Amino acid sequence: MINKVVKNAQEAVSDIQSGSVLMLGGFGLCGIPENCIHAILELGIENLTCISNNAGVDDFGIGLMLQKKQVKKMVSSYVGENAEFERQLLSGELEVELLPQGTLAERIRAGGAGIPAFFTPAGYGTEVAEGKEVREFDGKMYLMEKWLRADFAIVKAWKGDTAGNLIYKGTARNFNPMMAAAGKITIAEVEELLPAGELGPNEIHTPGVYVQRIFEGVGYEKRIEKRTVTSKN
Amino acid sequence: MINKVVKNAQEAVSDIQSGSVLMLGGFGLCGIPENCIHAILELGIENLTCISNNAGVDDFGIGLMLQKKQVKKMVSSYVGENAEFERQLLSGELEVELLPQGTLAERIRAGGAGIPAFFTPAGYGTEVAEGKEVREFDGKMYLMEKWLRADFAIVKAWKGDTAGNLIYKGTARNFNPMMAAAGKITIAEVEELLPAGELGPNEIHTPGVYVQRIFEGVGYEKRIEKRTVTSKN
Amino acid sequence: MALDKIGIAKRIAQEIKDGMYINLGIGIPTLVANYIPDKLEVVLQSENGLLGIGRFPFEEDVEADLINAGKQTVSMLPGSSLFNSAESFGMIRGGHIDLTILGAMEVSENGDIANWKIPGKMVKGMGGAMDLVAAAKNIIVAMQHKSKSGKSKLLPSCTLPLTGTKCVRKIVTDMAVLNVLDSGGFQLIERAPGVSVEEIKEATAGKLIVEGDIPEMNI
Amino acid sequence: MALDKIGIAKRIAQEIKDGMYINLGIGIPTLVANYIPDKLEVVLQSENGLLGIGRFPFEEDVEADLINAGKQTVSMLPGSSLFNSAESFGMIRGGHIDLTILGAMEVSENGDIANWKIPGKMVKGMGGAMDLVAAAKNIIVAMQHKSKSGKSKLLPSCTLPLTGTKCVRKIVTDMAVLNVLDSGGFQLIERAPGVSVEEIKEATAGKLIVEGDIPEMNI
Repeated sequence: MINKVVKNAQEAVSDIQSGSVLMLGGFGLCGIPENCIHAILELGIENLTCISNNAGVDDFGIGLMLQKKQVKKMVSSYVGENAEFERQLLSGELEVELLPQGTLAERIRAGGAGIPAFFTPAGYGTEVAEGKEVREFDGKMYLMEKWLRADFAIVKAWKGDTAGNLIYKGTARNFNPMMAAAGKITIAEVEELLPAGELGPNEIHTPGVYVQRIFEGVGYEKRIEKRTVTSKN
Repeated sequence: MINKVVKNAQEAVSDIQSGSVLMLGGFGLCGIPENCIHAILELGIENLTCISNNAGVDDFGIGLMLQKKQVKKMVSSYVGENAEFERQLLSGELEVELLPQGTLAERIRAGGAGIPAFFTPAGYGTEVAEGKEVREFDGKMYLMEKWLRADFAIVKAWKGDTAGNLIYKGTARNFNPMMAAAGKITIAEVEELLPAGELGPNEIHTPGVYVQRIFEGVGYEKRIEKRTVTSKN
Repeated sequence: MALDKIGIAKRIAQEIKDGMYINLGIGIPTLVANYIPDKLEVVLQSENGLLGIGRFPFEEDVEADLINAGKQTVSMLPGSSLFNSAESFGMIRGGHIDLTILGAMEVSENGDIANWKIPGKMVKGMGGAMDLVAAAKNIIVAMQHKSKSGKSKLLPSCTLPLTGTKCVRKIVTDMAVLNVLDSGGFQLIERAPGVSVEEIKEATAGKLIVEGDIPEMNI
Repeated sequence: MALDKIGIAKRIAQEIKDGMYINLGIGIPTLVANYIPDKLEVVLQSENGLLGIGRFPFEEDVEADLINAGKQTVSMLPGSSLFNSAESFGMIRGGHIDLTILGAMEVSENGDIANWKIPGKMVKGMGGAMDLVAAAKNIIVAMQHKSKSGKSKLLPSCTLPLTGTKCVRKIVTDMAVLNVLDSGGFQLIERAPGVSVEEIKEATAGKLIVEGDIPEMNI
């Protein structure tokens, strides 16, 4: 099996250039590629376009890249919970393109699957429709949306193998599988890296063909945004 | 959890009417809903449109429905290996629409996912493109293809639970998951039916929301079309 | 007396039927889960990739990798399933979710909804709301009848940027339950306990349709 | 002497590079797998949902639920993965497969390919061939240089219904290896052992480009 292993996050992200288009997996802070984000902070690159459902919080996730002014443009569905983001946006330092979450997910899926455009009802009749082709099918109105692809897709999985196969955990799956397929170069960081053959072929969420580089991450914080619990009795 | 269990194939297919549009999972004879096909043979219905990658063989799978003259039209990507099919087609009794396999898979996926149309390069410049809208994206030519949906989607899985969650085995997965999402009524037959909670949530291929009826099938033959083996030394 | 948030949630819970798959938005809609009768089997979907949302976890079971769309830690139930965001919105867009309950800033008498953006204020984004309202078979809005400044939120047409058009079927407010008619207009169905039809008329800027006696809600 | 099928397969195996993901069509292409040098790590994709096709299984390991696209029973390898047909063709359409090797009835000098339908004969269907030729980055055709009736299969333009347009990059026949040039024409690269340029010219109806000495294949 083709071996995709690199040493660590530093090696994995080393050739990302200023001006690159990145996809970063995760929903909120759940399932984000923590190791790669920290390595990108050290790279001194800027003018990045980041396609990610959210923009992290002030001091974690993509929020850290915003603090370092590495991001020129965010493509997201929801960017609350981030004061620095708001400051940069209002000051004009940061550009943001907001998309319906399902449209974002499907555009990325289309990018990986070689579908240049598709029709969705989401956003019809709203400002999201501005400049987009509108068409009726079976009596309902739809917008044409185009694929999204990236120079680098950076994803986080639970388990991975040396062939690049990935299994995600819980709701940390979210955007990661579609992004893995939509990157020219896809970098996967995993909590546990196993020899090829240790993952059940029937349980793999992302087949290794989509992954160019894989490494076992270290020191996962996995910060929780809203810890809600049920107290016993 | 919502309970989707029905007693058997007879109960599951009892309300399928003549003239219905059916999707039937499987690739070749691998992963086909054997129990439901046999139950449909007993229904005495006809004029069915069957969307299925293949049309079975003379004496197994959809081939049996063809023998009974229950099928008006097949929508498939490959229909070899079936003499009765050929006879009915040449005599004009049977209509067939041939589609590229990936286009078939994606049209079904689109049907389940609420995407009325999408663009694919497959078939551009061929007779498959006749009557279809052609458009250029990034210098390459694509065809617009529309979703496929069915009155009844009939799928076969390995394991299932009472909530309708499904896990397929090996390459018997093929078209089954997309079809499960594209039926107004989806019927799943499984080799092993378990209580809800017995399948790992992270390993489920088809979430139960897509399945309206589920039952444990009996007497699976799982016929092999081409038994190829490696002899030991 | 107008309902509080819990009252609105309780009234909406009465709309839920056995066997429904439901997506609950953030805020009042999330509260609805607490008042679904035990005898009903329903499944809650979280658009970040979970079908079968359970209660909040016990402290020792909290998992960072298991959250709902409001980013709260949750648990799973026997029969829960996990999937990616494209599958999740395929489920939504494909009409597999029976009921969507969400909040709104404004609803128009033809069923338009505005709930994501106020010009001049920081925009956080629409999240999954546009997908949900464009696709769900049945959309119930949970909101206050009037804004904090006392303006009606049930309007002839929305003044804020839209989230979706002609999609809201029912509205439950602190004052009333109303159907949005296909032909246009808010049809008054029920009054909150002690709230008069006159008060509701006054609080409704859009076309209000009142036919016959309007019963009080039974909560 | 013209190559037999095994010879064609052996010559095509020389085109395979380390790290490639490859889809092999039915017929001669399937034979190629037997001649890939052991030192190369490549992965074979089967469009019915398997990445990492292993050898045919031992008799006692035969599983009806594990077949390749030619419906033959196969085995898996350490690192294999399984997926559905939409994912499989997403993989193909999205350009994730590096090399596609398939058979043809005709190839034109601009790279068009016809391999699925003969008017007047029973049509079995295109299967995955149209998706593969529309999307693969690199397409090699394995075929006989002439049909059984002695007609050239390398033509100015195809006479049979097309499978795809301007997509074939290389052709390996029993007589020769040829590149299909972007500007049009079959560029002769190698001759089968003992086959002369004259014989190849005679067997090629389309524009044949011969520059300098044409070496014999080294199989």
